Amino acid sequence: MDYSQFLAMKQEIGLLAVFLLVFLYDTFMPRGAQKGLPVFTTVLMLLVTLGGFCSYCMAPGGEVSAFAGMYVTSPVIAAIKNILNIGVVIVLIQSIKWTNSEAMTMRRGEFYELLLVTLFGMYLMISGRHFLLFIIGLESASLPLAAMVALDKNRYESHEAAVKYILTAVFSSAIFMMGLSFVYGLTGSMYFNDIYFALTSQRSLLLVMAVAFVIGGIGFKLSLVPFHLWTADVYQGAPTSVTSYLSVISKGATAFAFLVVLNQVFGALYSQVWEVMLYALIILTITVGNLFAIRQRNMKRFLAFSSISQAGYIMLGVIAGNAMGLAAMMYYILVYIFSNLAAFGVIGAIENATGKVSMDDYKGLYKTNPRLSVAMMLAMFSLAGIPPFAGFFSKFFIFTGAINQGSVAIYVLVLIALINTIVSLYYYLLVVKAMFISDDECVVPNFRSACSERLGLWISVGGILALGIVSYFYNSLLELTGVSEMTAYFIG
Amino acid sequence: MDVTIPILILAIPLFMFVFLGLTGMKMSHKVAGILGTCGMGTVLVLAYYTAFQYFFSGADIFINGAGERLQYLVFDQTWLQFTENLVIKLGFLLDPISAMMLVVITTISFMVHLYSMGYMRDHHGVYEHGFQRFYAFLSLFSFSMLGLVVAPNIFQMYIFWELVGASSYLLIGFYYTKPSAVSASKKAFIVTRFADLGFLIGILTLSWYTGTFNFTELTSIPVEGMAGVSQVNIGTAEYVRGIFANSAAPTFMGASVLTWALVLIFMGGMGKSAMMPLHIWLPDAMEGPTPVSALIHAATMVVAGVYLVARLFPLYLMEEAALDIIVVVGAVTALYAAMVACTQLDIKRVLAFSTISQIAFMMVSLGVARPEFHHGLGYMASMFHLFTHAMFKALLFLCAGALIHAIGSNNYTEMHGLRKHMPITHVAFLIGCLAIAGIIPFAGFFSKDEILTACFGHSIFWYIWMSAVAGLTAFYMFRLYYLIFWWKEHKTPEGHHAPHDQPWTMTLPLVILSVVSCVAGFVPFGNLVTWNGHPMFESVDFFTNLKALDWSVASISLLVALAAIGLATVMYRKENALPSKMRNALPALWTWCFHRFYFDELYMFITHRIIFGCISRPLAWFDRHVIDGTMDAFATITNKASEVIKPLQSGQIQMYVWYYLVGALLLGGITALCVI
Amino acid sequence: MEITAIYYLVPALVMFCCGVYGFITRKNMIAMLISLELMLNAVDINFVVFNRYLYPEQMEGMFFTLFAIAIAAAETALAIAIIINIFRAAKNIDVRSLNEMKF
Amino acid sequence: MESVGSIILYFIVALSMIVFSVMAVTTRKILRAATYLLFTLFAAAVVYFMLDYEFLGAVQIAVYAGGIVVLFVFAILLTSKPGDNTERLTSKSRFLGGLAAVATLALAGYALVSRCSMAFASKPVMEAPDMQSVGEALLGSGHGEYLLPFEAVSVLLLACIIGGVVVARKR
Amino acid sequence: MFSNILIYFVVVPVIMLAGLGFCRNIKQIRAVAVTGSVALLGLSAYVLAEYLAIRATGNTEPMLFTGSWSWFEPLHINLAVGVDGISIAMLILSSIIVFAGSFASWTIQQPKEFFLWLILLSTGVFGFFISVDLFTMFMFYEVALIPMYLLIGVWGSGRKNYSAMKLTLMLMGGSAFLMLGLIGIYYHSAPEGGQLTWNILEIAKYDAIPHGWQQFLFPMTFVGFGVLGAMFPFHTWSPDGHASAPTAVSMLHAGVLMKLGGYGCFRVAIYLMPYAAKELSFIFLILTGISVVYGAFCACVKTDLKYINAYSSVSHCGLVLFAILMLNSTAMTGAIMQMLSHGLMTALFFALIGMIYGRTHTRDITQMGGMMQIMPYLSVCYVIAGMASLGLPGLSGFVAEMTIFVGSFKAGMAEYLAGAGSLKLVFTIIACCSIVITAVYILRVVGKLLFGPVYDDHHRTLTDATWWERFSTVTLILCVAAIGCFPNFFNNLINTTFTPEIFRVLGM
Repeated sequence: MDYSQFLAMKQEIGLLAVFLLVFLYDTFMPRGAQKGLPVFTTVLMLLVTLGGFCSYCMAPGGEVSAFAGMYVTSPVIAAIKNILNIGVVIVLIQSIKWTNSEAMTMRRGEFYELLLVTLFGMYLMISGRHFLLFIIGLESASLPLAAMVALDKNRYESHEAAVKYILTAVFSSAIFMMGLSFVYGLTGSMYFNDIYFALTSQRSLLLVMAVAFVIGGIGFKLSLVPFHLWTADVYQGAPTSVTSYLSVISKGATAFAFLVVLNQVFGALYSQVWEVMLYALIILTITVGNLFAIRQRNMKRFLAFSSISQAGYIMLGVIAGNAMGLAAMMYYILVYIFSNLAAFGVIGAIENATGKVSMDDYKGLYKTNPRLSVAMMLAMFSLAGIPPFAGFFSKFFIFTGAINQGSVAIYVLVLIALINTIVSLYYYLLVVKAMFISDDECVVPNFRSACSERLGLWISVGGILALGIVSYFYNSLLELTGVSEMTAYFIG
Repeated sequence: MDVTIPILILAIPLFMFVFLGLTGMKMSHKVAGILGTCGMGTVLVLAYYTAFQYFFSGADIFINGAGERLQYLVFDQTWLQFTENLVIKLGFLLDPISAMMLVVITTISFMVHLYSMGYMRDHHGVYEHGFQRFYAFLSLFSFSMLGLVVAPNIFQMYIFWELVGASSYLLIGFYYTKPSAVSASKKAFIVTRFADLGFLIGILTLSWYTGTFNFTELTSIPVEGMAGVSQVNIGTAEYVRGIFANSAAPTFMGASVLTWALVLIFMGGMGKSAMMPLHIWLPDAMEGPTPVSALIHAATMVVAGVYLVARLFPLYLMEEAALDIIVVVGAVTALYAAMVACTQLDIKRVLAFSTISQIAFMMVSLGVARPEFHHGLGYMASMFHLFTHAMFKALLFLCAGALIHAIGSNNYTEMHGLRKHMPITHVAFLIGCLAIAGIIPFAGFFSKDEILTACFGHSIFWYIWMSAVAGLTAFYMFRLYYLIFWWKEHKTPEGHHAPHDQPWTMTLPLVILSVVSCVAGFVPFGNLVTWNGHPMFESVDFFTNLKALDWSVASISLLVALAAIGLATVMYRKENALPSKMRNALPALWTWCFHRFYFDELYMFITHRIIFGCISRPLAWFDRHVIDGTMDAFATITNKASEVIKPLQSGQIQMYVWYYLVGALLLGGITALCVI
Repeated sequence: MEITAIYYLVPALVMFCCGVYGFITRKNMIAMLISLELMLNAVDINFVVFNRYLYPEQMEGMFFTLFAIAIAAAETALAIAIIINIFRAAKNIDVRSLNEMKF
Repeated sequence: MESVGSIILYFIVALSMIVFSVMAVTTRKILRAATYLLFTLFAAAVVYFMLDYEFLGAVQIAVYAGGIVVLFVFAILLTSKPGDNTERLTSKSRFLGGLAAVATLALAGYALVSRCSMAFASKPVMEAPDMQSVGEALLGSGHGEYLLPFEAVSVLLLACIIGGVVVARKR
Repeated sequence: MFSNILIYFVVVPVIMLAGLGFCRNIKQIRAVAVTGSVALLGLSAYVLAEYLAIRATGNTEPMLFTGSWSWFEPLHINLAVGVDGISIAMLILSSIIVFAGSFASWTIQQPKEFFLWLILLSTGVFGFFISVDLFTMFMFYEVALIPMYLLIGVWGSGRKNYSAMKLTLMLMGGSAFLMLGLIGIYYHSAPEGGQLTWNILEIAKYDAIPHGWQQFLFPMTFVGFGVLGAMFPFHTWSPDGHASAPTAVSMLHAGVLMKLGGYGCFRVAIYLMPYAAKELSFIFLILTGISVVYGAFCACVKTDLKYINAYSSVSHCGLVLFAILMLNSTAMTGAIMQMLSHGLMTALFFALIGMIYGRTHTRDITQMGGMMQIMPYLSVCYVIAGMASLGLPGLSGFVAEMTIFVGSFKAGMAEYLAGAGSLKLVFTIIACCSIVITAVYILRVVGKLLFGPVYDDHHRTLTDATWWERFSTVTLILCVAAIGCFPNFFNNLINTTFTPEIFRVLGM
């Protein structure tokens, strides 16, 4: 028994330390100091993020494996976690106003504790190389979220969303575990590595069903069509900060986990089994997400469907199945975090100030709140993939990465995805239209958003503007993934 | 030869156009008019000088030892280079016909400039609105027309061809507030544009095969040792035909490509020269101010088609089929126009149809010209007629202008009996009529006689046909003459001045042109203008033309003309019942003639019903509803699809998981079916 | 007669399908939760059976089941908390009443 | 060859597993459903015992039967009103549910059966794992040992407690 | 990087954008717009002069002023710039129209936002023309597209929402195909084992795209750019879009943005995939040939001035693509000339229509008449624009069309005599017919709108052009006339680009 192996899990330990500190602060600090908790957590999280960067910079490189291969970390994985951390920091900054509100007094600490645990779960999903660890991570990442969704006690939607989320999530994990049991039956192990090698020569209906169930289980969290139906309701019902967390961090982490599972567990089945499945899922996801997004008037619901279709684009990076695809995917998620958080930042600011979340309330927003509308517009353009904003680059690179795979089918897939970008552009422009073009009198009066909200928005907008044009980010990501183990199985 | 004068000939009108166009509104009417006229006067002098130099200086660049007139390329500047060989150049080519045209154009143009000073103002001496613009346009036209005739290559010709079309458009539409003028100008432009399409394709075909646009290569051979000098020669044309023959040129619908090219080019000429069936714009073009009609639609622009054929004559000689087509088109047009002219009521329309008819004479003359017959007499006759016709037809139009200016109407049923009030105009008009009728010794007699002789030499059928047309010409001209100047005059309504002769600016051109119409017939054209520059006569004096007459032809044509005049005298000298009796005797013929054989209606049908009604409108509809509808349908379908799949998101988690499970099962099941 | 693996797998699968059926048809949220427990339990049996019959030399399946039971307990607890929560808000636990948000 | 007793036991267990799960999802009284669930869970525990996983069987009875079902019963008592515990199922939802269930059964069942080597493997002779090895595996860090998941699941449980508390709290 | 002159075509607009940020009133905004556009004009003139000077020394590099700076290095994406005669022609065109457009929008509402978008649009345009890297090219291409949405949506008129959305979506639809095509080109850019590249010059040099792939990628890129070039049947954004757009936007869009399509078709589709261009040109020849006459016929019966012009643009831009597909240097030269010519005259048209509309508040020619009496200056300009459009010699339309026809006829005859069918020939003749139809609709408008009696007496009180309007139109007219009078200058500028290696596959 070598407990020093825990030391390999620097980021997880850092996170748990923050969790502990927050817990202690929440429990023992006097009531008067409780208002400092959000900032306290944010600063700690920022430190963890910075620490993560340092450790990744100082890391000797290559893969570190602990617990007999149950846990793996590497520069790429550290980078992925860092990307998530950055997103979390922004979410935390944006949520300061909300958590400090009157209604949240009793639940402030719990919000942060739950959030940190879910993040911990996501870390495990990304780093875990054993299905038991993976499923614990998956559950840690989803069960506390259900509680977070229910945090807004004054709104019925919040409760409804929580019920919908927890019931479907448990159903999904049951299906997922069923799939895992088939995998176990076929291979006799839960270690990714063992399964990979055991599956190299197996093909059977049972295996295909297992893969389908596993994809369903993870696709649920990623909200791939047809496993996505909870998404919109939950996004709409959850408090805005939770929604933004759900839509970017949870989704981003799951996407990486998905990549890991598909490549390192089922890598040998790529061309026979899950490539085709992913084709179908991607097309369905992008298309259905877009079609639903067209008709939404509630901004949060609208962004839910938009994020569904974005998930489809993220999956293109998975299907590429190579270093370029991985880099493109990481980059896409990074950009997506900034873009979506900018959008949610604006929505949150307006919701906190006036309680309006309908697109109709945004009509003429430019006249009353020009800065917020510009931030929103940049977010929309970035999500739609309009240059020179970061979204354009991420879209372009993910398509480039996907096509690198080289088959004719991928061209068709990318073409369908590209045609769908037109539809997505349409509904993103609807928001822009409402804010800039509509002549209606705006129901949202001019207001001054909180410092924290503005800071969050500035960071997001800065990301939108800089991430694309400054090539450093993508280049270094690609450099990292070039020597990554995450795709090694697949390539080999 | 010095290039300054040729450049000035082109530059001065262009400058006047730009200058008057830009600053005209700032200067007084009178100054603008005088400036324009002086500018044109200068050009007149320069052009006369150049023509004189060309014809009479005897310099070896203009005439060779054998007395053959040469082509001299004064200058040639690359303007647009398509390929190594195909280059559009802007240049100045002097040869018999271009020198002759220089004289014609500048003369008439100057007369019109002068005349307009009087014409373009009302009885109180107030200048018309847009007077400066009028002079600017006149300058533009003069520039374009001069550029056209001196073009050394077919593309320059095309360029200026378009420009004259545009200036004609602007001048016809000068009274732009009048809807009829606007539509007439539009019609003129579009019809000629349509013809130019043929011209363009013809040029493209010709130039693709021959690899050049230059006349000096298409129709001439260079004279050794002298830069820029070449001689019109059938040999070059033979060479061109050789190219067409050797390049395995396919035949198209039974005719060789060269024939097609030439016919298409002739189509351009048909448009500009108002040959049937592309003549319909010319009568309408009379909506323009009368001096414009005199200049553009009688004397110069409308003969551009004749000029074009004359330019390429050696090529046409190679393809007799093309020449035959020209003869047929010309002859039919001549007869048609003459018949129509007999019935028209508008003085300018009669003159317009007369013009069509006379130009058709020139065309026929070119068509029947063959080198083996009197050194291509038809060619010379055609050019001669072009020259004389320009003079007397301009005279007639200017007279008509004077009448219209005096009466205030185009309709000669309102004129009657003006000979006492307007004696100068009367005499001038009479001279013009005599000239066009072909009465010795007026100019028209000689040129028309040469044409008939040429016809006679080619085919007796066309000879008889054209003689008949000549008779008709005399008839309708004198009908016009009698109706205007004889008959009983109308009473002048109270408060109106009695019609009287016009100021000197208007009468002077009449007098000058009358004199020219009287004596132009004696110009020894046969020695100046022949198709290959070879002189027709050993020596010349004042009576050369008279001596050279083929009296057998001349006397017959004279008799026919006199008979026709007599008939006109009987019918129209006084108001009587004969005309209406004749009309009743041949009602169908009269109606058809009166309605110009319904050509306008036919065109209206084609343009409005077929082009607009059956093509444009359906296409526009198709565009909006089918093409655009398809694009909109994409959006609609997307929205519809969004509506259709709405129930998926029912809000019921049990349905959510149902879709989840079924989705997963299908995903697995279908994949399994595919891969196992 | 020999009791092979399939003799356990099929009843487990039937249990799983009953869970599916119950989850889709029952209107009471707690009944749905009960159905979910059936499903999870079926998975557990699968793991144990595979472990015992196919890979008896290791204990992967058993441990998975062990942890799965813990996870199931946590899930159930949280789910019941949330259901009680909604019961407070809506005064019933009929899943059909969760239709505030749709389309 | 199995002993007759174990075959009889098997049939009893298998039948009760199937019958009680069917009844759990079809009964109209919610409290009965919880009871049938309990029986099913007991049957599962018996399966564990039959397969020589005594520890697992004990955990099953303790956690599931003892903990979760009780939780269910409390929740049912908290949330149900008199006369509320009968529900009518629409035929549409029954059809859809049945379809999904049968499809799953058919597909997965066929998949299992079609893997003959796996489906028809017979039970090897093996003793129940002794508690020593179970404990070592739970706290070891090597291959086939589960220290990390053990720690992780503790975090999960903590989070669920916090979550449960925050959700259930009235304000 | 900043030692390369071309970079300033992007830097100047970016500085303008920054400058606009500091503007407080309309005067400052105008000052920034005018200074910036003059700077761009000067820059393009300077580049032209330098270019000619360098070429005069016998330099035969395919592109001059080349520079390449690594951007996304692992993907081999560079910020690569370079110009040849065609790009320079386009740069000049763009700067002239930006210049004229600034004056045409002298009194626009919300000037700051308007100019921000307008300049962003021109940044895209300039960036596109200087790029030789497919990625940057595409990026600038899209940068140029999206401001259109807001420009039309906010400052437009009529069904502006519908039109703006339609325009944006259709153009983005085109660019979807385009993106796929470009990525495909990238992956086949180098021969087996070579380093992949986005650089157009290198791709052309390698000429390694397999023929099979060319046949797939060529239609993608051609359609992608063709949508912007208003190719039938993807042209329907153009009438609606133009009809709703504000004056300067119509000018820029029809004048420059549509040229991106033609330019791209040449520079990417044909230049990089000549084999497929040769094989597949017939399909697009048919489509563009249809565009030419179809647009003209449709214009004949429309009554909205902007619709007429938009359809006229469809016709003229169809001619551009048509000529490019003829695959010989004369026709291609003609195509580029036509781009220049059409850009200028259509900008003039739209400027005039905007000015007239700004006064009469109607664009329906049946509701107007006799404008010549009311606003003679604008009317004369309109006649000049019309004459340029119908190909009057001395104005730009004529030389462009003639070059195209000569080139196309040459190509058609060559094909015909080679026994390869008469498609090109037939469509050349069909395209020639457009000169007649063009005359019909131009003269129809001129006749109805400018001539004739005054239709509406309320119009009598309207005023003629203001000084900035005059300035804008005079600039354009001078340019139109300059091309028309001295075509050989432009011809030589463009012609030098069509070096034999472009036609390496075509056997010409």
